[in-house]
Amino acid sequence: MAYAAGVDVGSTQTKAVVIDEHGRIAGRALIDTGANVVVAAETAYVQALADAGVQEQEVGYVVGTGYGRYRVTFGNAQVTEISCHGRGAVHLFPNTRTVVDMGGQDTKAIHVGPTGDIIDFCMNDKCAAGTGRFLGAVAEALDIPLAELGVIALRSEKPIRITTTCTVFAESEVLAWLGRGKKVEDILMGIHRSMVSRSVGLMRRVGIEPEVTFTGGVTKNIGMVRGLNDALGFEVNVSDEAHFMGAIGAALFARDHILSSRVPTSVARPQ
Amino acid sequence: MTVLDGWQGQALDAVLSDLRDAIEDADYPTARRWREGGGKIVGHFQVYFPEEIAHAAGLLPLKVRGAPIEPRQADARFGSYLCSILKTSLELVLSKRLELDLFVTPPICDAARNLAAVWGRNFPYPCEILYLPQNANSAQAVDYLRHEYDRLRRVIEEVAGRAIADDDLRRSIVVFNENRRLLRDLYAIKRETPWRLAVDEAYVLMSIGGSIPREEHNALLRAVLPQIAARTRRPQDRLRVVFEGGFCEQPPLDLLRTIAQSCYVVDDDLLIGMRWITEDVETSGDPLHSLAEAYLERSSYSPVQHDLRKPKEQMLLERIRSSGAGAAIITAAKMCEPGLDEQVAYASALDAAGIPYFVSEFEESMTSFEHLQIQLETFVENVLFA
Amino acid sequence: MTLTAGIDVGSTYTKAVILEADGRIAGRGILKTGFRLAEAARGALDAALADAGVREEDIGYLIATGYGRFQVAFADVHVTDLTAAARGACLLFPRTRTILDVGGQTMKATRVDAGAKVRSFRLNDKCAAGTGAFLEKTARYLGYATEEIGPLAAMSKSPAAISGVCAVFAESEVINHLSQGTSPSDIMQGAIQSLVDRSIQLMRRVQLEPEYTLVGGILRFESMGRLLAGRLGAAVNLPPADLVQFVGALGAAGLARQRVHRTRTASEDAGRAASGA
Amino acid sequence: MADQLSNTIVGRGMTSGSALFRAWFDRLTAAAANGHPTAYVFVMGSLAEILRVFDFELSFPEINSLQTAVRRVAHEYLNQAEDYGYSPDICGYVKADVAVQLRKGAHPMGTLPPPALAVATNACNTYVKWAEIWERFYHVPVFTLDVPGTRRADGQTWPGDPDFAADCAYVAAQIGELVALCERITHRRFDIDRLREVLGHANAMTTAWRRVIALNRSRPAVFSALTEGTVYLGVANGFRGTVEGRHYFLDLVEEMEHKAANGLGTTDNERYRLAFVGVPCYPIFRRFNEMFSEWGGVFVNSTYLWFASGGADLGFEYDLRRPLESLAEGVLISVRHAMDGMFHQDRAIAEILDPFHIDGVVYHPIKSCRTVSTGLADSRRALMARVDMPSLFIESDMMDKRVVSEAQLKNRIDAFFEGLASRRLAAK
Repeated sequence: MAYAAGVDVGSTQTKAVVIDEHGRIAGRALIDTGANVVVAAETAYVQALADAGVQEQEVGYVVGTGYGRYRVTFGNAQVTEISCHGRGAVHLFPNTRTVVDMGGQDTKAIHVGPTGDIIDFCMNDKCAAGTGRFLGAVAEALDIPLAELGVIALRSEKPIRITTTCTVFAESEVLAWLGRGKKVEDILMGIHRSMVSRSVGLMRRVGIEPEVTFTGGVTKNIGMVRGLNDALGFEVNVSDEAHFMGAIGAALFARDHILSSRVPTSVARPQ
Repeated sequence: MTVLDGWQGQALDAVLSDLRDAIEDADYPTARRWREGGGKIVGHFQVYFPEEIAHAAGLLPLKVRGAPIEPRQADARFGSYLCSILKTSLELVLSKRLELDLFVTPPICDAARNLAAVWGRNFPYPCEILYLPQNANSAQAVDYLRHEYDRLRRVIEEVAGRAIADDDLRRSIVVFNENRRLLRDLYAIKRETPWRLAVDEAYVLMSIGGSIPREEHNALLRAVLPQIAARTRRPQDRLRVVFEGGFCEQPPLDLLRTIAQSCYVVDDDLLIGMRWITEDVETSGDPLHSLAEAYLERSSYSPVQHDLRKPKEQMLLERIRSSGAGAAIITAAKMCEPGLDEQVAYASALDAAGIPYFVSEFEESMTSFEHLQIQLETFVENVLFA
Repeated sequence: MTLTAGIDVGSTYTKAVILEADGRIAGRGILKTGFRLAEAARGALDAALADAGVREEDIGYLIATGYGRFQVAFADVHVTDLTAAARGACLLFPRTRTILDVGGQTMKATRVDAGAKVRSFRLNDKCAAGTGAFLEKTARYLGYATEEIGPLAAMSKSPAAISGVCAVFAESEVINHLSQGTSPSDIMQGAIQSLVDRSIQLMRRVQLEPEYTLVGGILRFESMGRLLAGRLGAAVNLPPADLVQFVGALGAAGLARQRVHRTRTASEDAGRAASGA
Repeated sequence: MADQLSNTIVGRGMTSGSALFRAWFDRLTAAAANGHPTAYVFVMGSLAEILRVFDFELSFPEINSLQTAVRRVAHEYLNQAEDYGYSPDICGYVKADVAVQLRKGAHPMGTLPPPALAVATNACNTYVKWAEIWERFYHVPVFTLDVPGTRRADGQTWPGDPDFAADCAYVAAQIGELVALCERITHRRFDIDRLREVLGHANAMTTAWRRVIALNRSRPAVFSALTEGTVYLGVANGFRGTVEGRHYFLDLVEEMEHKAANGLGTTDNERYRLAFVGVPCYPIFRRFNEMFSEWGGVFVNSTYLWFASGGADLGFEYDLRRPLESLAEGVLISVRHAMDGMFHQDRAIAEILDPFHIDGVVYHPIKSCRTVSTGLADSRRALMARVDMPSLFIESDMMDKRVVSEAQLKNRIDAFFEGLASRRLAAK
C-alpha cells in the first residue's frame, strides 16, 4: 500500500509526517532546523519513516511546506504552510472553519471551507510582536521553562495591562515590571492577554466562524489556550498533533495526488 | 440635565482625582448619562469642530479622542501603519462603549479622512466629513466655510429634529466664549505659577470639557480656578518646557505625570481644538459667518492646517517666548504623518534659536515609560546641571 | 582629600568605581545584579572599597546610574546611564564628541561638547534589529558561539543583505539566506554590517562629530570597533579591555568628583571673602 | 498583414513611453541649468492645464521619487532624509524628494531644477506637508488648491445643486488666484486661447485613457495594469495637456485595439485575471509582478490607474466655450473622484469584476500612503460581504525595501493561488 509524506521546514523546527492511504498517521518526527535546512528536512523525513517502519520506496508522494519548503530537495511539490494548516486542521476536526496558528515568528488566522480549502487568511505583517518567539524571550528573561509560563500565568489575580510585546524588548520590559514590584504571574498573565487579543484581532480580519482550531507549538501553553477560550467565548480545538499540523496537511495533499493521479489535484504551482 | 455630578463643594484634589477617573474611563460615562437622559450626541474627531452649531440644537458635541484600549475589532478594519487614536476611536463605537447619533470628522490627515467612510460602512447614523478650508489664504475661504457651516447646520437640524435659529447660535457662542476665556485663565495659571498646577492636572480639567455640556464645564472651571490660585505649594527648581505634539492623539496621563516629575509644562498644544479660537467670537451679526471668520482669522496653529500667515515653527518659538519656557518637548504620536513631518521643522528652528529640546514619540496605549523617562531625565539633567 | 564613587546598577551586572581626588581610579567592584538591586549596589560598593583599601566615610560624594539607580538609597544623586556613559567616555578619551553605546537591547548615540556635556542624544526606537542580542541570536541560530562570531564573519566574501527593521523578521531573513544556501560567514558578516549601518544611522541623527568612542556590551565582538571605524572612515576609541564594563560607573564617579570640586571651590571662595583676603 | 502591423505597433506604448520620459527628464535637467521656471505639482490635481499656459516646466516629485525606487537606489535617498530627521514611518516619496533637494537636484535620471512655484492640493494632505518643506527650503510661493471632497457615502453633489455651486465657486476663485500668482511669477499675461488649446489636448488624452482601460476587458488582457499600465499612467500625468501626450494616447488606443482585435495578450500564459488595489511595490517592481505571473496571474485593472491619474478615468471633458468655469468644474469633479476612493471604491471594484472577467482581487496597502491604504481592510470586508470573490491582502511599501519582505510576500501570494487553484478544482 502507498504512503504519503509531508515535511514542514519551519524557522525553528522541522517536522515530518508519514500517513497511510486512509490518512492515518503512521509516523512522525520533530527536530530543530538548525543551520542546514536541506539536512534538517532529510533527517526529519528519515526519522519519520523509521518511526512508521516504512521504506522510502513505499512513499508515493512527498509535499514540502514551511519557510524552507523549496529546500525539501526530495519533495515532489511544495505547498505553503497556510494551505497545509487549513487542510490539516479540517482533517483532524472536520467542523473547523477558522484556524489560528501560533508559530515562532508569525501568527496566522485562516478561514477555511468544509474541504479545508482556503477562503481567506491573514498573518502579522508589520511586526513579530506577540508571536511565539516573544514567549521564548520572556521565558529566558525570567529563567522559567517555556512550558510553565502558561501555568504560572493562570495563578494571576490582578494581571497588569501590557501593550509592548516586542521580542527585542521582552527582557527590559519584564525587568521593568518586576522593578515596579509586580508579581511574575500578573506580568505573565498580562503578556498572555495581550498576545491573545492580537491573535483575536487577526482572526477577526478573516471572520471568526466556529469551530476554531488552534495549531502550532504554542498550543502546548495552557495559558494561551484558556486565554483564547475566554476571549472567544467558546472552546477552541486543540489536538495532541497540533505541533505537526503543517506536516499533516502537506502529507494529505500528497495523499490526494496519489489517490487521484488522473486528475491534476495538486494545488501546488506547476513547475 | 447635568452629567457630571459630585464635584460641587469638594476639595480640589478630590475633584481632580474624580476627573482623572472620568477621563480614563473608556466607557465615556458622561456621554452615557446624557443619552440615558434622552439626549443626542454629535461625535466629532480631532482637531477643531464648531461645537456651537451642535450645542445650539440642544445636542451634546462630544470630542472623540480615542482611549487606551485594545482595538480588538477596529484592527480588522485598518492596515498596520496607522496611528492608535484612529483605531481606538472606531473601537469605542464598535464595542458599544460609545453611542452616537452623528459622527463628523474634519479630514485633518490622510488617515482621518478615511474615518467617515469606514465609520459609515459600520453604522446606520450619518457619518460626515467637514471640509474645513485647507487654503486659508484664499479670499473665498470665509465665504466657503460659512456655506459649509450652513450645510452642517442642515445636517444637525435633521438629527436634532428641530431648526437652529441664528439666536440659538448666538446664545451658544456666548457659552463657548466664556469657556474659552476660562481655559485661557487656566493656562495663565500654568504659565505664571506652574507649581500650582501640574500638566496632568490642567489636562483633566480641560479634557473633561470635551465630553460634558459646556455650561457644566464653565461652572466647574469657575469653581476650581480660585482654589488652584489659592494653592500653597513651594516653587521648585524645574525646567520650564513647552509640550508640543498633542494636537490630535492624546498622550496617556501617566506620560504627562512622568514629564511633570522633572518639568513644569508652562504651555502646550494638548487638545488644541478646544482652544483653537483665541479670542471671543463676534456675537452680533451672522453667527455662522462669525464662527467661520474666527476659525480662519483668530485662531491657533497646528501641523494639520496650512496658513502662509502662520509658519508653524515661528508660532512655536512665539509660544515658547510668551510662556517663558527654557526648553521644548517635541513629541508626535506614532505613525502620525503630519506630526512627524513637523518635528523636523521644529527641531531646526529650535537649533537656530539655541533653545534646548528633545524629540520623542508616544502612543495613547503606552504602558511603559522607561524609554521616555530615561531620555527626559538625561535631557533635563544636562540642561539644569550644566 | 575626598574620594568620590559611582555605582552603575545594570540589568545584568552592578559595577562600582572609586576615584582619587586627582581623578585616578582607586578601586572598583563588580557583581551580578540579580533581583535585589539595593543589595547588589551595596555589594559592589563594598568590593570597590576593599579594592581601594578605604572606608565608606572617605567617600565624599556618590552618584548612582543604570536602570536600578533609584534603588541606591545611599547615593547623593542619580543620573541616567546616557549621561554617565558619555562622561565616562570623555574621561577615557577627552576629545570624544560622539559616543555610541550598544548594549543587548538598546543602542544609544550621544553627542557631547568640549565640556563633556550632552548636547544631543538618540535611542534606537522599538523595532530594532540592530542590537547585540540580534548578533548573538543569529550566531546561535547558525550554530556558533558568541566568541566565534568575529572569526566567522572574517571569512565572508560577499556579505548577505539583511535589511529587516524587526529583529525577529531579520532572523527570518537569516533563515531565508540559509535556505538559499548562503554561507554562514556571509550571513554573520551581513548581520554585523546591518548592525554597523544602524549604528551609523543613529549617530548621524545626533550629527556625527569626531572623535568617536564606542562603549557598551557590544565590545564583546572585537571586530565591531574595526568595522565601525571602516564604515566611518575615521578612528574609533575603544575603552581598555579591563574598563569596558566600568565606563558608566567611572562616568558617575567623575560627575561626583566634579560636584565635590565645585562645592569645595565655592566654600573656599566664601571663606576667602569672609577673611577679607 | 496583421503580423506586419503587429511588428510596427505592438509594444509601441512602452518604447515611445520611455522615450518621452527620457526627453522629459532631459528638459528638466536643462531647466536646472538655464533656470527656466519649473512648477512642482502632484498627480492628483496637478493643474497642469493652467501651468502649461505659462510654459512652466512641470516636475512631479511623486514620479521622481518612485524612479529612485525603480532604479534601486531609493534606500540611499531615504536614509539621507532620515538622517536629516524624517521618521521611518512617513511617506517614502516625501523622503526621497527631500534627499533630492539636499543633493541639489541630483537624481538617477538627471538633475532636477528647484521650484519657482509649488502647487499642492488637499487630495492628499501629505502633499500640503510636502509643499511646506519646499516653502522652507526655497521660500517660493506655495499654492494650496483646496478641493472639497465628498462629505458622505452617496453624498456627491453635481451641477445644479447649490452645495456643488458653493464648492465650485471656491475652486474657481482659487484657480483665479493661481492665475494671478502665475502672472506675477512669469510677468506674462494669461492667454485664454492657449488654455483652450491645452484643454483640448487634455480632453483627447482623457477620452483615450478611458478607452485604454476599457480595452483590457478583452481576453487575453492586452496590457498589464500593474507594469505597462504604470508607464502609460506616467505619460498621462507628465504630458497632460500637451500635443505629445495627445499623439501618444491616440497611438496607444490604436495599439490596444489592434491587440484586442487579434487576441494578442500581454502574456501567453493567462490563467488568472486579477484586479489590483493600491500602489505598486516599486522597490521590487518586476519581481513583485513575477510572483503573480509565475502562477499565470495577470493584472487586468488597477485602482492605481484611477486615482493616480487624478480621476481622469472618470472621463470629464472640458467645455472649451467656457474654459475657466469648465476647468473649475472638471478639477472639482475629477480630483474629488480621485480622493474619495474610500467612499466608493468597494462598489467600483464590484462593478468591474464581471466585465473584466476577474478571478481575484489583490489589496496592497502600503506604509507610505495612508490616503489610499487606511480604509482598505474595511472596504475589502465590504466587497467580500457583497460578492463571492477571492482576495489577497498584503502589506509592504512603494519605496522602503526595509518593509518589503519578499519571502513573506511570496508565502502569501502562493497561498492565495493555491486557494484559487482548489477553487477551480472544486468548480470542475
